[in-house]
Amino acid sequence: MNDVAKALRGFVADVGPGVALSLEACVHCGQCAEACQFYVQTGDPRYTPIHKVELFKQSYDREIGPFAFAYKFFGLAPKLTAETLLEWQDLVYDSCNMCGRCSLICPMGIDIAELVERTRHGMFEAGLAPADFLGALAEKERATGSPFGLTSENFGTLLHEIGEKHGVAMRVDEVRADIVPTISSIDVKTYPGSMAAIAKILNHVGESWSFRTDGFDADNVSLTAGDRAGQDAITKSIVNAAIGCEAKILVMPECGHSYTEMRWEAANSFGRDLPFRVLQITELMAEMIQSGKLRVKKVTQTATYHDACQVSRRGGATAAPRVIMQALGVELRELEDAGAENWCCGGGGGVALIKRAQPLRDKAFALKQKQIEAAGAATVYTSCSGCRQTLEHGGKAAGWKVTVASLLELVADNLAP
Amino acid sequence: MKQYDFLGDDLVVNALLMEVADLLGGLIEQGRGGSIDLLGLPLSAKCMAAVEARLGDGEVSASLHVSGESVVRETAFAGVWWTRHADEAGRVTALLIEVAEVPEILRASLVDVRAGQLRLREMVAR
Amino acid sequence: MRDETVGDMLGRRGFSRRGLLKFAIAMTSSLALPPSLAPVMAANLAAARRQSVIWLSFQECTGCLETLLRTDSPTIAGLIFDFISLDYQESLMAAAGSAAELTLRQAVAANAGKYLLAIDGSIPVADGGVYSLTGGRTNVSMLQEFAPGAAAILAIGTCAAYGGIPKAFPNPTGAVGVEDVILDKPIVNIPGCPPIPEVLSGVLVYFVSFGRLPDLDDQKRPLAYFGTTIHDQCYRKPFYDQGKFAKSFDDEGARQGWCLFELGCKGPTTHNACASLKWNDGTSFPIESGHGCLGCSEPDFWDQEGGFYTSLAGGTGPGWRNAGIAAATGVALGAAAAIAARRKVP
Amino acid sequence: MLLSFARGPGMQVAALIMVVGMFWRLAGILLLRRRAAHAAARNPFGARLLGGAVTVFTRTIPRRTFWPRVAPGVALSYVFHVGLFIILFGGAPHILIIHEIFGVSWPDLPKGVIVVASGLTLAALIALLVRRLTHPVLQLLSTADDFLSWLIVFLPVATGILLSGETVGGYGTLLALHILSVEALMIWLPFGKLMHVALVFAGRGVLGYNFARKGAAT
Repeated sequence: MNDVAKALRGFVADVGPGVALSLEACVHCGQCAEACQFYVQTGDPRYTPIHKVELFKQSYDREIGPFAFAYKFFGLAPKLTAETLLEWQDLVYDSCNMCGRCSLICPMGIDIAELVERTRHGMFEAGLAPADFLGALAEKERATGSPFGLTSENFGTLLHEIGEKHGVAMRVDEVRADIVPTISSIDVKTYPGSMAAIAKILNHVGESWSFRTDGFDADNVSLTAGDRAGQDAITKSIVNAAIGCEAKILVMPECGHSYTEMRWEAANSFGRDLPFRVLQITELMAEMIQSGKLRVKKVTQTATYHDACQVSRRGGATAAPRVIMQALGVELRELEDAGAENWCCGGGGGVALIKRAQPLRDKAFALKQKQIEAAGAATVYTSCSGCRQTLEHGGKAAGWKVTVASLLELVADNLAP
Repeated sequence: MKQYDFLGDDLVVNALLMEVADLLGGLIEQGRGGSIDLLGLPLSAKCMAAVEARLGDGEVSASLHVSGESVVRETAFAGVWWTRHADEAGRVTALLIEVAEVPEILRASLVDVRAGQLRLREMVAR
Repeated sequence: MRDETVGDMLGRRGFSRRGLLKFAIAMTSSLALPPSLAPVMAANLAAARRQSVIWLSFQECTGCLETLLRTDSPTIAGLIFDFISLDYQESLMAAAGSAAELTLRQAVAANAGKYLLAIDGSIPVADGGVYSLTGGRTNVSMLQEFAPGAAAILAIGTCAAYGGIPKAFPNPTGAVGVEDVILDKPIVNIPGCPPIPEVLSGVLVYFVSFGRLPDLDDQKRPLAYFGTTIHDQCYRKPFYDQGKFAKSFDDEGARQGWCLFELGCKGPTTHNACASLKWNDGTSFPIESGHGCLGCSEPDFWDQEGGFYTSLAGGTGPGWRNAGIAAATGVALGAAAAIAARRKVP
Repeated sequence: MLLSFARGPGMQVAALIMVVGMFWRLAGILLLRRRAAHAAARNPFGARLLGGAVTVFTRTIPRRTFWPRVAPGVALSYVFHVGLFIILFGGAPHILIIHEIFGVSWPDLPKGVIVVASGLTLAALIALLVRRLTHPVLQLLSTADDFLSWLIVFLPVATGILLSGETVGGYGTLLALHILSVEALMIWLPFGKLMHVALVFAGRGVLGYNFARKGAAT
């Protein structure tokens, strides 16, 4: 089966009524472009969100749409070719964070971000996920369960090293644990402190918890690369790990797409309700603060907060970080368009892992930078390591004075007895 | 024809009176005036009455009794005549503004004159 | 008598030239001709020979003839019969049978090439035209025999013009109008069921005065009388413009004389002079007496979509049952497409 | 002749094709294999339905933050859509047809309002075409369907205006052309972009329901 056929198979993989409706409803009004940071910052019409899924739409029309026979017989939509697939590669990957801002403006109610995610299925099957980093990382993840090839044992020893380094008792592979936290692969390399922070907090509130080395990396690079099989495999390993120790709560780390995958997709690909709740780390902390289980000290500080698109706009967990910051006594200066309408940091959806997408990322970051500086706060907190890393890199390049910090670590550093 | 009430009756009336003035010009320069067939124009009753009032009355008013009643009336402007023909049932068959020294209808036709002469002679001969 | 001019004949009957001029003035106004033509028309009429008219009645109801004769008072229009010599008319002439036949032959021979052939009633052509015979001869053969010698043909009434009611579905007799049989003669259609008398006299006077038919529209109807629609001339048009419509035949709107558009009036699509010339010597016309126009002067008026009481705006949809079947068909096709699609998904 | 075809067989065929087409397309969409959603919903079923229903209306107006960038396009589009609805549901002849088909009727708007609305609608349509031909994003996105659908909406509006003014060609011909152009629209509707007359409500409803399920802003 050549690449084009594979791409077709990928495109039509699981098109249900909802996706079909989205593919049929577009009236080419062009409003989605006005919501997309890559079009807004570059003015290049190719970055119009709905245009990014054109190949997916054409394949749908020709293969499984209601008038598929007519489209094919009369050639009403062009046949998929290797050239067009390649031509669309940078549109489907480099220039789309799947942040869903376009899905908020579309007057026809089309979830364009969802369509891009499904378009990537076809692209990946045709081997067109950008090799330098994203593609390679996805392959490594499918092979070893972690994009950086971290095996279970290495992860176990790493946890204990971090525990000793930060003076925190690490619980690993406990037979039974109510709360099972997971990590983002970025933390392993760049922000080990956040792993210590989770342990510190959970020890502090005295919950029975444990990392599971048989299912720990929730980042799911496969999802952003479009590798449905890899995505399901990673998710299954984490879910089984949590089931293995009869967890009540599976905690997603400071990360965007892990939440979308585990909270809203895992059960569907699993085919049945999950026997445990899935919470993003900010949701867990907010819940524990509101229940009085977790008390924090006051930090007199003004700061602003960058919402991770997948957690806030796509995931509906905008309130949790506010609860936490209020408890911490942070004077929060909200960004313009904070919460559901926020501009994406430009690094999400695997774009941060595409080398050649750097110029595009910088343009998106410039928009974010202007917003954060307009908020006039010295620090910007976020609950996604991807955003954190993107903002830091962008800030460094732009000689930025604003410090980027993790809300999780702020809580861990200000626990009250 | 549509009723042009909304056009403002005075606009229509003035236009008609201008045309009558032009026809008078023709009568003066070439000796040939002309007629305006009011029934053929989309005039409202109000408009028709306004034209008639504006033209006013003159010194001559003739009524004819031939296949119904007809009235030929000189208006306040010499040479401008207001003619109304009706049939035996009293229905208006023609309504004209005629610009002429004398409307043709008033003139006795030579054919009728010859016939009249014959009858006169016969009457006298008896 | 034959070569006497109309003028002489009128003179003999004590009808003055002034009377003739008044008649001409009335006719030029009715024919929407410039008033200056009246004296010319009067002079031509006076000098003209009486125009021979051969009237053949085919598949008709005599309604057209009735309307021309049924004038309660001898109006000017009635004078028309003084300008023409109606040499053959089965209903009016005293002669009958072979005597009538002889008269017809003589008239045709005497006025070859000059007589006007007036037809009322449609011409059945099915089964060789056997459905309407006069003296054992089919109407279509008579028409074909007498048409060549005519100067022009007057198709009087919707039947003669377009086939009229006999042509209504299913048209068993294969009724057609004159223009469907005779293709090479000047024909003037004077539709209407029945037509307005003044229209016929206008056409005849024009022909007698100027020796040719008046200007005709694309359906060969005199423009002077059929140039505009009833709707354009209708005195209720202001109500139409203001959107004031009667909803039923005796509701408040109807009593106020509002527009009858919603009750199926076909005025907007019917060309005729009813709204201006009116009927029964100017008494009124259908709309003025509270009923919508039926469109009787238009071809196939009897088979109009939706009937006389469906408004022009409406129409006849497919009906709910058919719509249901269509919906089911649609779902079936959609299901087929969806099943085919499911098979393609691994 | 043309008019009786348009009002009779033409109307019936067009209506049937439209019904078949619409059900065909909707069935083709809705009968695809659906994967059950097992993720724990953040809102109960009622709230999700409400979320879906509300989105059908809220998505009519873009969120305030988008206004500066989409105002011209949206404004023009609404002048057209609102104008068209005023003509359609305010015009006396249209209400008459609706009454004949569905039996319901309501008072019509004064003719002046309809004339102004149709003028604006026509102007907006032309402006939208110019915009589609000149705006770089729209140039890239536009397909034959967009232009054919534009024309097929433009013709009824144009012939409708000519008809209401009873300008050229006489009432009968204009009415026939108007009805025929509407029938062309009915025939094309299910197969092209005009299907959004149904898909827009389904699309917004499904998105609203799914986003409400996640507690996400709709």
